[in-house]
Amino acid sequence: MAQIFPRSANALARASVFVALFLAAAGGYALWTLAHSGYVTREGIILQQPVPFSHDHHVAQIGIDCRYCHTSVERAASAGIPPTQTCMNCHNQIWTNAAVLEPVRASWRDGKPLTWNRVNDLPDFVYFNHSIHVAKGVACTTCHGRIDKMPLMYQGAPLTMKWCLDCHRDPVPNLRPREEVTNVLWQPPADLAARQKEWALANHVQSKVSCSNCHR
Amino acid sequence: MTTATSPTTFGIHGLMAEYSTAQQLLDAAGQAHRAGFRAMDAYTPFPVEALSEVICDHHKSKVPLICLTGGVVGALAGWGLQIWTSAVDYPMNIGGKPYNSWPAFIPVLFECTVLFAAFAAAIGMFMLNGLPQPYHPVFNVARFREKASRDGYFLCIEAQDGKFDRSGTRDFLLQTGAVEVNDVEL
Amino acid sequence: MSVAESPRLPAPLYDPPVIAPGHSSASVGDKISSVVFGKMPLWFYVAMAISFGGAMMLLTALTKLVFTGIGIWGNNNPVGWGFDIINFVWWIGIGHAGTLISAILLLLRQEWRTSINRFAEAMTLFAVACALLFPLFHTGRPWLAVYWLLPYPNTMAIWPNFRSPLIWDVFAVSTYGSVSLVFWFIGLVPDLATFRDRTKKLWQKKIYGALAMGWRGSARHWHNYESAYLLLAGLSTPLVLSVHSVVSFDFASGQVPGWHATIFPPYFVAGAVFAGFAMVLTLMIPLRKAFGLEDFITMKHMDNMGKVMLVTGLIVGYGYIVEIFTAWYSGNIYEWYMIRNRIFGPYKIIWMSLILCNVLAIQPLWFRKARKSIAALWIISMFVNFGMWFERFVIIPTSLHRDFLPGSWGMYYPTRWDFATFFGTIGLFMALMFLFVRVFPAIAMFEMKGLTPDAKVKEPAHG
Amino acid sequence: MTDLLMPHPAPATPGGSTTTGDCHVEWKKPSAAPVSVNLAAARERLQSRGGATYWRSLEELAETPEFGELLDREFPRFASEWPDGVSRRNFLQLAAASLGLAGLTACTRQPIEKIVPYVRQAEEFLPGKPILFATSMALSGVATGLLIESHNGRPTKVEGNPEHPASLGATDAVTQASVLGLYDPDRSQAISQLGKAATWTTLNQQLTSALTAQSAFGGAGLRLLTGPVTSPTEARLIAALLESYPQARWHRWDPLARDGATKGLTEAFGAPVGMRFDLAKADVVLALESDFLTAGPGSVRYARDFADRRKVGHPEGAAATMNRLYVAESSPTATGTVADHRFRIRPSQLGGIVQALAAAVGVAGVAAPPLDTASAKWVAATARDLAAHRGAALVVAGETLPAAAHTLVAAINEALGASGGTLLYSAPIEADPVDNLTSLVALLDEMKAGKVDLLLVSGVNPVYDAPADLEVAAVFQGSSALRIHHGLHDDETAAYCQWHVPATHYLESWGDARAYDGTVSLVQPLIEPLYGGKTTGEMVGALLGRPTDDAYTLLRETWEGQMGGETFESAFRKLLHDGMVPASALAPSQPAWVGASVSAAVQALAGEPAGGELELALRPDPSVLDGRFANNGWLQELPKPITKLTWENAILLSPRTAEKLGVKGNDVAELTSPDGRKLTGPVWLLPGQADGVATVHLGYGRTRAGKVANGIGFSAYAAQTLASRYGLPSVTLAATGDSAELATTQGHQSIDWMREESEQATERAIVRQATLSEFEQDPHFAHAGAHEGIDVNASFNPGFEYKGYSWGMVIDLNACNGCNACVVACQSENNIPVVGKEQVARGREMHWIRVDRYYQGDVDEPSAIVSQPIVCMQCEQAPCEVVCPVAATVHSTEGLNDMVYNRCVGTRYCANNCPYKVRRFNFLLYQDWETEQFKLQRNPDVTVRSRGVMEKCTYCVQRINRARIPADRDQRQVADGEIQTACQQACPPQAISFGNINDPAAKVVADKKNPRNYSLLEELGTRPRTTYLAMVKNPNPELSA
Repeated sequence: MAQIFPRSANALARASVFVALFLAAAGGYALWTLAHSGYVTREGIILQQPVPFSHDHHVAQIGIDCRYCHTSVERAASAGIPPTQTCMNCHNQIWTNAAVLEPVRASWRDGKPLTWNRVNDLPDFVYFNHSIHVAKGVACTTCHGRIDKMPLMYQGAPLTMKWCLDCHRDPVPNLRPREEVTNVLWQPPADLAARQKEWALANHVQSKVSCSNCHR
Repeated sequence: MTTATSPTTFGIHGLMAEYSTAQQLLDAAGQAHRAGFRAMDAYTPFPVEALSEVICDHHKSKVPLICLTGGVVGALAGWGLQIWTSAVDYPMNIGGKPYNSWPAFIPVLFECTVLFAAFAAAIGMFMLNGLPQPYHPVFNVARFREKASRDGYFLCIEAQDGKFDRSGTRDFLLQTGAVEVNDVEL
Repeated sequence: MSVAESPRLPAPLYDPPVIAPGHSSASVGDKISSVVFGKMPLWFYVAMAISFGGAMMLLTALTKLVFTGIGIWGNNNPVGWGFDIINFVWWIGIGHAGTLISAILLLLRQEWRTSINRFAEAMTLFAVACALLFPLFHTGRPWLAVYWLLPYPNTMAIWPNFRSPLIWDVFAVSTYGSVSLVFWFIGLVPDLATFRDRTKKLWQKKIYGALAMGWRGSARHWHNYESAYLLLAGLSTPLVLSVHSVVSFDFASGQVPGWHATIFPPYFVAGAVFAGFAMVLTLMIPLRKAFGLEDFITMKHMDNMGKVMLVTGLIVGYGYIVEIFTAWYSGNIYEWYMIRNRIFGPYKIIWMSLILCNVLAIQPLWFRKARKSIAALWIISMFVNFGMWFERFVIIPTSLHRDFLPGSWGMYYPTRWDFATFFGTIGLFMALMFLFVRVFPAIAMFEMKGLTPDAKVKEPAHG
Repeated sequence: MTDLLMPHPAPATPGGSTTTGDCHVEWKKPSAAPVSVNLAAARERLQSRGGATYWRSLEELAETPEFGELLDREFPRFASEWPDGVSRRNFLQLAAASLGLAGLTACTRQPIEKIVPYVRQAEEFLPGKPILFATSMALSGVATGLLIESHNGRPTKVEGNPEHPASLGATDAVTQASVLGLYDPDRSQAISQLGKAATWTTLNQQLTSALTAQSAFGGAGLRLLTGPVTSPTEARLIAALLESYPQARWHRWDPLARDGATKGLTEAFGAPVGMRFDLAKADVVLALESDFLTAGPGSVRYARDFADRRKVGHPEGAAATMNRLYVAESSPTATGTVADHRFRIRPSQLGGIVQALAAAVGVAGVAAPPLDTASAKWVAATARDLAAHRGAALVVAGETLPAAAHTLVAAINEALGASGGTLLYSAPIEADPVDNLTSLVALLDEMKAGKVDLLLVSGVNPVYDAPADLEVAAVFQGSSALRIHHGLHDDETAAYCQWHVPATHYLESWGDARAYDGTVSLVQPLIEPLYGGKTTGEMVGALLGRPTDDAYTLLRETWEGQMGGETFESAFRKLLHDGMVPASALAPSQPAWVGASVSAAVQALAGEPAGGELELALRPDPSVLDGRFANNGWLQELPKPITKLTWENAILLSPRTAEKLGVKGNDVAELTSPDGRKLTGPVWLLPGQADGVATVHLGYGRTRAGKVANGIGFSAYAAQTLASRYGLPSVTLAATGDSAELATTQGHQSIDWMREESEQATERAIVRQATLSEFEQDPHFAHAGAHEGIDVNASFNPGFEYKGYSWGMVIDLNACNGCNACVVACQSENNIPVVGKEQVARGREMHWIRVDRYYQGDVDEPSAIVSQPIVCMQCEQAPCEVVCPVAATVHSTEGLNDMVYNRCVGTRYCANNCPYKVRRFNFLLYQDWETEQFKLQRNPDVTVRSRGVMEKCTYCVQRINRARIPADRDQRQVADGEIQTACQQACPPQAISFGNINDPAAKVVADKKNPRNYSLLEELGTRPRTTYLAMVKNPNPELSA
């Protein structure tokens, strides 16, 4: 009886060591990418909605201000989802019998609310307050992305804790003048950095990284 | 004035001599060494320090150096990790303790040092020994397979040694008191 | 390592050999391999089955735990830790003998260690495995704890708190586990090679061969091997001391009266060695009988282990006294009340059992007669196994149940699930031990061979 | 494979099954052996639970935007991203997660959530912003003004109305808990006839025929049984009814009614009078068997006025401020714990004591009866002290005293010149006050005589809570009358009526009622009635043939009648907005004294039986009162003052008496009255209890109250008779040989334990206190001796600076009376689950505030009993934070000890290391995830914690943020008092102050400067943000000597 292992076993044995190392690394990388992918964060994912509402159309083309529909954004934690009423303000004059708007008219007729799928959804243990962010000069687009370029609504940012913290640690680079907050077409001035420092002072912008700022 | 010759010159890995006691093996190895053989190896079921010294030509092992390196790397890694996470990346007021609570970081620092050092030593040892190496010519010798790890004491002079020559070396080995000398096929 | 010196030492009064006379390199190897390659007696399989049953009970208990919650245990407010952490510390303690015997005794050139170190190391690994279950499963949300306690980059941008003794634990225990594993495996390699060559079955040859990684027992191998082995021993020595010190920090760095004590590290380490040796004896005595290993595990070993137990036991006993003294001397009303509560409080029976097992029961070991009696040693070792468990009970629930504010005092009563989990880990431990004995050399053959006359060589004259 | 169905709250009948209303539900106890179900089964059970109507009403509700918003993330589902233990499938996901994806991230894919916006949205509505509405809650007819916090149309929290005289912004425990009563899933949900669902219309058809029959002979067979009525609207309607049916009769029944006082005062003044106290004016107060600070009408206001006289700052002037309280009581009460002198006395001795006092203060025609030396000395000293403070002294007689004693006490108060000062007489607040017992007996007699054809029982439950010898059940059974029961639950009485009509909870009702001082308070609904339901007014309306007029119409009528005019609309709006009618308190008057009454009273008292070996005292339970709140989980789990018992009642005995009778704590014993009535229940040893008195609390042993209350405790009404409504002068007690485990949060059921506990508390100076004179000598007594010259805060660490806001709290132990209002307030504000008796017994109650109770002196005869509320101290150097391996509890920049539930993995190390033991762990899935009603109650601003996470007091961080964010938005500082923690807001004596300790003007800073201020366990160097004001007692030198 000869040797237990063929000569090739040596190569195999050594190779297997490196393969194992490689697999471990690859696995780690895969998980990392997955965790940051839209699959997990939902960034950039379009959800089916009862009505194919186009922010692109309403904001970019018609130029309706965010606050026309999201009325409570400056006063409350929730920006507010417009009641059917708001839609009907216009749509009882224009597109009055467009097929796509039937659910809206139905809702108005029977007083049954529309049921949307939430696009920007934070976990329930996170308490986000729109009003304070707006008051400090954080623009809608900073977190929601260029909604004026969204024919169908999708989540414009990862909305992970890390992403929140990046800004909470150093808010200044994300600031605007308060009055420009809802302006999707805002053009930053040349001396942006310098101005942002002024705005930060003016609006008492502080870095807030205490747990209880968001978790209660 | 030894000129290295490729193993294939003789078509064998080398010559394997078997001795009945560790003592004989040790003496034989000594003689071989004195005779100028270097590309040789001795095989025993248990460590024989003196033998290793002869075979390894009184060189010190490199394992300690590798181990030390591992330890230093581990220490730095452990320390760096803690300082960076606790004081740089996300400093938090935890029970009023300073961000860099270095005394609290000592245990983990220590554990990392030991961990890295130990693995370095182990991995280093295997690498220096060229393991894993499940196939090796010496296993071609039947006697070796059955006795080497039990109570066989073997000395193998390899063909690549400059002074090696198939018949001469065989005679040399026999005359060192080998019970039996076998060719080691490649 | 040459052992030519031993005769030159003054002969001790009572000094049986570490290996019975008449053994050769061959006989040692054959005898020890025969344990694995020989046929196992029926009792072995019965015992194996029973322990496996225990392991299954553990599985059931843990599943139940994960689905239902910690509430199935007796833990409550104020006693947040009960059996879970008691068992953790107990197992870790047991897990200390292995490395201590292999490493420290190696450095101290205590030859008698060779026949028991392999076994003790295996015991260490399995004890640590059992211990590790508890820190994980005692958490309310183990499915998160399992990775949130590790520092890894994540989308929450948040890290573990390195000021917490529990994180020290994670590092200490896992380091200890992995280093012990490496140490144990490296020790195994040459013996696996022996098995590779001994066994007749090809599939066994392949498995052992693969594990032996082509070990040839070459002098060059031995050269690096010895050096690496020594280094690992050197590293393990401070490690083993650090591990139980860190475990003791879980308590020592807490506020609770009865925890917040500076003597904890040394006192825990001594306790660990104490417990470890006790467990080695408990297991070794039946094993050596069952497999007829009296030649390798001689009265010398029994005697020495008895002595180690006595010494460490006395250190532990001293620890108890110091605790009481400092509590009284400090004039700290909380500390002093804690001591009084231990001795006279609702859990006084546990404290008394502790003193009985850990202090009184070991006193016979002063006498050679006791150390020579296998029965006596085994009984004492059992006492210590229990005693060390009681010690952890006294430290954990008894301290917690009455701390600073009398209004928050409470009682702790374990539930059947606490016991199921505890006995379950014992089942798992035994099952692993049996498996180990069945497939691996329970005694380091190459080291034993080193003790046989065959290994005695004269230094060669250099030329 | 999980205990999905953790009952909320847990039943005390382990594994038992209880029938509630028309639905039959199997219950499992929350224990180590939970039920294993799959989701389908769970859903089935859920449906079987409520019955069809309940689901219909819920679906209707689901159509409303309010409910829609609920589905929105507005309402927090889980503290963990994993719905812990919902289904096997989840577990696999979770296992997969921890192995795979979870390896790198904590985020996991959440289910897609829905948004359901309004169709038409009210102008002032801001999503997620709570709105406050003024309303009031009537208890035994007497109203307390409230402000209710409403989230998207869901009332979630009860607060006091600061404008309302009976509240001044505070509330008591039962009021706090009342919001849970609204969402009680066991409330009856449909009109039923003989147990089958019926309709309002069919009921009214029957009524009309019955009434037409009645109208023939002036309604001679028409009877109305209600509780005491102060509501102008109800009074008006009932008057109208009695007018149109002159022969009809209106009967009253209420176990809590203060008949003794009513009768006694009627004797004294010849006509019924209303009586209230002004404790702000009282320097010396004597309470006889009265818990007037925490029970009865006006108690919230009394507690406030009383405490204001004890919040002393610097010694100068302290003597002038501080009042003195004497309490003579048989069983320790919250009021007893704040007394300067507490005298343990047997109920049978009270008569003598009252006479002796009367004699001592010089009431003509009263001779001092012979007293034992101790009592004599005590009475003499007390009387002297009272007399010395003529005009500023007050004697308060408990409702359990016989009428004659009340007459004499009135006489004593006259002699002390109390009337017009510390005590105000007025017209009675109750419409047509009667003696409830007599009234009920009259009704029953007529029923027996077959004179009753049509009986409406509204909001009372005599079958359960009337004296046993009246055998109400039997009488109802035997009566041929058409009996209609109207109430919140399909209860014991409903079972003996052909018809049952669900009542509206006060949070669903329109109505009005008078407060303790007569102030008319408006009741307006916060939510559409969950299950339909009628108010008492509407029921009477139906009898008046107006079945379709709703409560709102009836209420408007009343006030239109009162105010009239074209300005009515706006005026009425204002009433509803304010929640009360301004200056409607009844004017104080000085009724004329009936001379003969005193001698009559003395004779009556002479007739009182002497006390035997062992007396039985029957008292309303401190938590569930007479049993009307028995189905309220919060109140059941509320540790009762002093005893710290939860979930049941017991036979309370003093250690000495128990020893004498040869029983131990937890022994089950049987009390036997001379006429052979028996009570069987567990014995509880209660230091501070008078020797020779067995006190038993009413309100337990319910059979048809609901899943919570059914079958827990034993009903003490079984021993109640006409003659002995409040107890028996002589009973015998014998152990049955069994023993029972009682669930207590302190004391651990052993007298030795209590002794050790109290000794240690004293040795450790946990509660620091001094007498007034000591305080005057050494204002800093609270720090005397404690580590002199040592800086307990010395540290190697530089420590952190807290600029900007820095929150802190001070609790004044001199004001706290241990009434538990804070505990319930905290529970309802912070979504704290109820865990059930078995878990409490294991020491796993979840309350974020606990009120520790310590005895002083020997537990056999404690010299005093003190209460100490313990909240999270928010230590600046928090031991809990350092040991958390995952940084789930860390410090905020404002000095809060943040607890991050979603990061917590539950090692419980923090709880172990907390010296104050304020942390609470979710050992099991305690939250009820499935009962829709309870979801409606939860506070959306507080994460609902799930299994396996730690929780604790957060200083109501959600309230801090609610105030701080708008302030920050308007770039201003949060003003002092803008933030009130739930406990602080509810606290009747206002013992808690909270605010920014960096704001020199803040009240909390002033309190921290108070020399009485000390921190608990300061020597541990934890630097607590919560500190305490040490107690100062004001003993009578004559007695303390």
